[in-house]
Amino acid sequence: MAESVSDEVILDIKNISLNFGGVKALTDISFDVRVHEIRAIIGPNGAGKSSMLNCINGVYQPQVGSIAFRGQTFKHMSSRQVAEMGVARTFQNLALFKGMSVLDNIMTGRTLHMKTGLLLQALRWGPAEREEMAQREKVEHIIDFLEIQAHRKTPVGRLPYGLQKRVDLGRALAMEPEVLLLDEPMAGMNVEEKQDMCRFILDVNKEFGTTIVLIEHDMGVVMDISDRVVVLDYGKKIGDGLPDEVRRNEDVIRAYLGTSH
Amino acid sequence: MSNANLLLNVNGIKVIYNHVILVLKGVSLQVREGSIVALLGGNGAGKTTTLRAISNLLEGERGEVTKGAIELRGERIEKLSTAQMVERGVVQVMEGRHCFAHLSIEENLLTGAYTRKDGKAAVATTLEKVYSYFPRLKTRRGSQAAYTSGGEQQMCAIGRALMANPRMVLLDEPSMGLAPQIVAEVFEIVKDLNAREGVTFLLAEQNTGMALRYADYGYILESGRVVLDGEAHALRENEDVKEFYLGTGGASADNPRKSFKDVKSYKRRKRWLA
Amino acid sequence: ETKEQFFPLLVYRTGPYAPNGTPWANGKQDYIKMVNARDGGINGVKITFEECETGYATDKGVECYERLKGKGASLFDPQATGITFALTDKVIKDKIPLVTLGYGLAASQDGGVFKWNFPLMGSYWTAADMLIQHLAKKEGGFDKLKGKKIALVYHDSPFGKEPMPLLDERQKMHGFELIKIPVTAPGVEQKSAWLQVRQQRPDYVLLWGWGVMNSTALKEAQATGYPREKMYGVWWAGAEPDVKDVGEGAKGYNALALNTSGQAPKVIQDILKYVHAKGEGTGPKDEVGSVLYTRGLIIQMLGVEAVRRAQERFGKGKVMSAEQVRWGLENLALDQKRLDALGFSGVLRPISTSCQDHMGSTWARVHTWDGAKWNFSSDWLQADEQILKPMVKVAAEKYAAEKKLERRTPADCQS
Amino acid sequence: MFYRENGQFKTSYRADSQIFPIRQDRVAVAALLLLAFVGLPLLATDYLFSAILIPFLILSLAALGLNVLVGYCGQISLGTGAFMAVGAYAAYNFQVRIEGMPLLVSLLMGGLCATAVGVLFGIPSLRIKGLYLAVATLAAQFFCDWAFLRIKWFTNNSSSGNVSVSELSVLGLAIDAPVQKYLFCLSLVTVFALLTKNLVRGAIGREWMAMRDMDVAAAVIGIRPVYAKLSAFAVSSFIVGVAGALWGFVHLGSWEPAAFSIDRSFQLLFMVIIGGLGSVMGSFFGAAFIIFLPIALNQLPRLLGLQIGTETASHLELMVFGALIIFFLIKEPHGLARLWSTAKEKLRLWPFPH
Amino acid sequence: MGFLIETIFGGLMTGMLYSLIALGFVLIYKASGVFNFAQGAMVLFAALAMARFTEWIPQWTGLTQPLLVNGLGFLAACAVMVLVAWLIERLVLSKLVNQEGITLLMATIGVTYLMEGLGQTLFGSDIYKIDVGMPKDPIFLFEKTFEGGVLVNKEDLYAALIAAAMVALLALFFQKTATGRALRAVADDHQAAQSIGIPLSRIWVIVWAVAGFVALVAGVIWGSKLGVQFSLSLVALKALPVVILGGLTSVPGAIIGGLVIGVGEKVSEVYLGPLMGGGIEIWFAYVLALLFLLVRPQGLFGEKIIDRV
Ligand SMILES: Nc1ncnc2c1ncn2[C@@H]1O[C@H](COP(=O)(O)OP(=O)(O)OP(=O)(O)O)[C@@H](O)[C@H]1O
Ligand SMILES: Nc1ncnc2c1ncn2[C@@H]1O[C@H](COP(=O)(O)OP(=O)(O)OP(=O)(O)O)[C@@H](O)[C@H]1O
Ligand SMILES: [Mg+2]
Ligand SMILES: [Mg+2]
Repeated sequence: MAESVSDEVILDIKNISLNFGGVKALTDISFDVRVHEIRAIIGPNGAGKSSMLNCINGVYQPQVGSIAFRGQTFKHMSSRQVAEMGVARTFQNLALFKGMSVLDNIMTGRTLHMKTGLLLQALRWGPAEREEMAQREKVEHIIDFLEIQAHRKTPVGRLPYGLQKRVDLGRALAMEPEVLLLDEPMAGMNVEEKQDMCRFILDVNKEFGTTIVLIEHDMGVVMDISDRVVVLDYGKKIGDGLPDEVRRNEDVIRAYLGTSH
Repeated sequence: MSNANLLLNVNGIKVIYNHVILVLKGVSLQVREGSIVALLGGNGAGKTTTLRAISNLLEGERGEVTKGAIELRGERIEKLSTAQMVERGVVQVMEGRHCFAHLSIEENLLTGAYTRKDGKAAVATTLEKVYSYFPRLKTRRGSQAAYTSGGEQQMCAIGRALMANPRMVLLDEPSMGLAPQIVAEVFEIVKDLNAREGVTFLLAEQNTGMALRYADYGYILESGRVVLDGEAHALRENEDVKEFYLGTGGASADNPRKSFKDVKSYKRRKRWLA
Repeated sequence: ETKEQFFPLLVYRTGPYAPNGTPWANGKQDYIKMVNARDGGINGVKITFEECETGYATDKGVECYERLKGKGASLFDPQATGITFALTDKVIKDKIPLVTLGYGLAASQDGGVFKWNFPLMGSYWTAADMLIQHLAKKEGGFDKLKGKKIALVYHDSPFGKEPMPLLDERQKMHGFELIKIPVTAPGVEQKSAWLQVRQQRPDYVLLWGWGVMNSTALKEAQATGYPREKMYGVWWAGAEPDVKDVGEGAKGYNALALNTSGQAPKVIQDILKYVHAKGEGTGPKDEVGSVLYTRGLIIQMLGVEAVRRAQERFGKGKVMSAEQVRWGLENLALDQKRLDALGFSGVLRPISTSCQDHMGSTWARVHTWDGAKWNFSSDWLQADEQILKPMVKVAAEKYAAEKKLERRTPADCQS
Repeated sequence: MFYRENGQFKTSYRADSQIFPIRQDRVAVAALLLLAFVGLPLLATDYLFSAILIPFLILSLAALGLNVLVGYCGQISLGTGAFMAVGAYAAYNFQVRIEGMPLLVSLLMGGLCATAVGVLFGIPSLRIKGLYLAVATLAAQFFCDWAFLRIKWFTNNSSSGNVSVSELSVLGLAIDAPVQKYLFCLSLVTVFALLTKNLVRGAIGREWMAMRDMDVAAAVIGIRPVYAKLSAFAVSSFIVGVAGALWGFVHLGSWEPAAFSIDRSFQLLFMVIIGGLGSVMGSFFGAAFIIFLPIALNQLPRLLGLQIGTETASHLELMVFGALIIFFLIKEPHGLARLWSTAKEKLRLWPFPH
Repeated sequence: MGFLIETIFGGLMTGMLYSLIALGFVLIYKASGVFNFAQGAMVLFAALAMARFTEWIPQWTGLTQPLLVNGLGFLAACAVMVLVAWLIERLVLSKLVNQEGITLLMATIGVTYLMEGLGQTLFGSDIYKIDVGMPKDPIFLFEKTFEGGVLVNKEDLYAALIAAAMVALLALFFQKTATGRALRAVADDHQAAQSIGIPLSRIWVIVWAVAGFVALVAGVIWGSKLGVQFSLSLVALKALPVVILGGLTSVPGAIIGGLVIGVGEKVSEVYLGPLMGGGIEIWFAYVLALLFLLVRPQGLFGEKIIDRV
């Protein structure tokens, strides 16, 4: 996909530092994400990868640093504002709405697109009905795309882990985001399922032009599908570049890959 | 497989959740004392359910074994409680970590030794051993488990089970969320405990390559049935396994593995029974 | 075909008010059993009954009412102010009399508006009035009340608030200071109420409580050292369960009494003979004749007498409809002779009701706990009609206006 | 074999997102409504209406409102009684202070006042969660109890704090006889149940459930916690307020604050838990369980011809009731509604075991 | 001034008694994540048992020595409470492992009804007396300093001392020990606790038995103050703001919460009440708790509520 990646920066992260009491989760991290690229974040456990995503979408407020979205800088931002700007996200520890069906989970992703008021919704009449159906159609596309048609009405809690991850992705996709943050979307999948998941991610990237930030521990996946890779270790950035450069980086090998790779 | 040192014998079990959802449709498997057995299969195949059935954790999920038998060293165990299983040396590492959120990492680990009767000193030794396996845990020992990273929690869950000094460990997706280096280490630990202390392992794993490299024997589960089983090395050579679980199907010598990028279409796993 | 006069009995034998509700209910039931056993019913009409447990809760009370009214109920005695309020509207349509002896709405004394309510023998206004009179007597005249402090420690509910208009009126007349101290129902925590008593140091405390609130108040009074001799309860705060477990600590405490207690009266003897001796007593034998038990007897006796009175007009030996019983209640005339005949001599004063007066008697006495039993400590007191009448009239008119009711015509009074 | 959805293909999303997608269910519901609106009025006795069906309907409505808050939005409330009281007293004041106020308008205005109070006491929910939130709602409960007892204005200066209403009528039709009251309540409840069902299966319902299941994730998706939580408080207390007004106006006719005490709040909470959190149908099941069962248990000894005292009977009733609650929870922790749907699922598979 | 001190003192005493009941809630919540609605019913049950046993024992054995009778009655009531704990575990909790908190809460409501019915069937529903020889009359302190002195209720004082001792004992017992840790683990995640071999049933029997014991002590103290009858179960309601204010998981929190609420409600009622028509103490306690919670949503000493993605 490298050819279609422009040089335009969509997300510019500058000097982010984040502490929890004594724990320095992130120290002075800067990197950028370009429009339409697949940007991987890797690093050992506890390096601060998930925290980085949490900073980007407003769950954590970093003590130092700023994040610019399409050149617009912000420091404190509520999750809602970030969502409105077109950033969606999946979670490492599944954060699905357990009591709801697959369909409803994905429908929640359309919240920002739903406009009818409470009263009309209660009557479910006219515009409310039309809107609901229009959104439903969009969601059905996603369900088809992720091939979970059979589970539409199943409560997500009953699904096996791998499918739950897929629903999580579906919910994020439903937001029609410009930037999609994926936190270990392939954990707990076997190779074939990972292949499918990669296919989904690549398709999203290509068909919808979505920029993707991906955290993943499977080096095979990272090396194959990402355009550029950031490496974190103990909250510090220790590498940034094309997959092949990163793979050869001594620091990265020592801290993360180990010799077996 | 000879019956001589049979540790665990699962015989044709059926499991139903919520009185209506039939998940295991007659699963049988054997684990010999001192072996490492891998349980493979796609999402929703029933691996977790099988492990839950063995360690008797189904009740809390409103599931029940409706048919078949499970024997541990010849003793029927379906009626035992999980605590009694732990007393018999069988400990499960649950899928999805399940750390005690409000307890610190160290407290989590110490709780793992709840059933031990061999004194504080012995527990302390095991604790040190776990810390040496997972140095990262030592640095985070004082923080509440809920506020550690996913991988740290995974290490904590594995370490907690090891604290019980088990004879048999049921590992559910140990590699999930761990960095490659740590994954390798976890498997080394498994091998190490197995070789040196004779601990038996039954592991449900998605990282098929790793699992088959370390296991002696493997079972492949799909839709609640065992569809294939055999010695690990034999499975590694099986074409279907290669294609669907190892991702090396049709690979050639100079290109050992197909790139994830080059997968052009979604595949549906071959239905073994179809 | 047997003829049966049916009495539904709304009772509470469970919940926070059970210790007080139980003897009351037992009294009602035993009286019915006794009349059946001794007299063979009312002029040959057997009395039947069915109990329904309300737990003192209004919604359950309404459920009981709805369930039992269809069985040919003669009258209802809901045993609770809240249920009374809820039923007051319903009985108009259902045409069933509501007997609320010593409780209920004070204004319902006015039979001209409240056709179906019978607050026989007293309301909270008469009670409050008698207490103030008694205090004045103790002080040596109404003029001596000036500048005195009287605290009303009350159950924070319509029951506890009902006496206020009268006390306010009396306060204006005599210039004492009325301090109102609410106690949240059911009244198990009264520390702050009694702290306030200690802070204000009133000359008298009027206790308007029910159930556990009474004994708790006495214990708190003991704990804060407030003299029990200066405490005066309404007649619902003057029975055995209120003082029994306080024992010595309640010595000297006074309360109004609508009736006697003890096993001396003939009616009690009859009950022991015809009911308890046969092993058919409803409660324990030693509770027979206690204050609330006896009150239960009286309530039931008045109900039975109302039926008897109605039979005199509508046909002896017939089963009376609720409407006919209502007429009976409105035309009760129990003079001393009749009371003696019924075995109630000394238990209560004669009572006679009329279309305009549904109370029939406004007399009570004060009794005092000596640590083991209740002893009368005053003469008969009577509420002051001069004060009461206009107040009742105003309140009843207001009610009638709200409900768009017409005052009953003399013709209606005859029917 | 007759309960199948096989062969019922949905050709549109609209058809698929009906309230009852399975035809047999639709038929059953239609039959039920027919029975309720036509059958019962012909058959039932006054006792059944006044003592059982009317309270059942009104409390179902209140439970429905509470279910929106607790079941759908996950905010535990012990202040339902208070919101009912606000509805009742507000409606009362509209009724007595404004000449010629139509009953229906009074009831709805009562609901609106309850909404305002509900939202006010819902504000702490933005910061306080779970059982801790119960304190905020308990504060509402006890404050309202106190206010209606103490502030004379609310009770139109009634000296005892007791208020009453009479001569109800809607659009010129008197609501007087039990059967009229029943039909009036039934219509309101049906309409509210429908509207609520529409809400909970629509966008706002999903927002509520998302808040309930995982609030951080919900925020990341773009759901505003303030809006979601407070709208749940608003909708819930509106329904509860209307139910309260009905309870006062239609069922009791005359009431004091004790009619809406903390006991009522607990009772309603029990209903939604036993019936099924997050289920419209569950509210009805729960109300039925909590109202019918004690009455049935109470009648049981008599029906069996057993002679036991009222006291023993009520204690027995308590015990059996408690035991049954436990029994059903063990059978199905998610409430009667779930038990019902599991049963249907089984029926769907019948005669095959799975 | 003297009166203010007296009011505060009275508040502290009452608060201590609330703490005692709150403690029962905290114990069970801390050890199993169950909000035990039945705590009030347990108090009633225990007190009824104690009251009736002290009544029956002289009848059965002819013993009359009050200390002995009370002692035996107390032991018998203890035994009853252990039996109750065992039954609750067997019949209810063991069947509801790994269910959500709200389901368990509802189950304890079922237990409440059962115990209220059973207790009154077995022991009767009249008013009974517990007389453990608590002095009933007041003492006056600082009579020289303040006019009228500061009144202290001796019974309250003893009760508060007993409550404080209980609370201290339990705090010690549950802090830092292996059992304490296991209890907290169970509260966090039933299934995970099971998976590492913590025997839920044994733990629960122990905890419920201890909570039963606490209920008994509370029942004896409150019962000797109020008399033993149904209303006793309602005092549990007063402990609700206390536990929540103190933090559902904190034993010391139960004490501090009790004291804060006790003093808050007495002072507000006595000084603000008359201005507002009285009876404000109930809602005032809750508003007070609410204000604290706005600052600390997990209560004064409760464990931080974890929400993380
Ligand atoms: N508690 C439950 N209630 C109902 N169904 C369940 C429950 N747990 C699991 N299932 C169902 O059982 C089937 C097998 O699930 P299981 O978790 O055993 O699969 P798995 O092989 O471990 O999959 P994964 O690799 O994704 O973890 C799935 O279809 C799932 O939907
Ligand atoms: N809310 C929090 N409070 C305290 N510490 C936290 C919090 N969130 C994260 N941390 C700490 O910050 C560090 C980075 O955590 P993070 O979850 O970002 O790691 P990660 O790179 O995603 O690791 P993994 O690959 O294991 O998921 C960890 O040591 C973690 O314990
Ligand atoms: Mg992470
Ligand atoms: Mg699994």
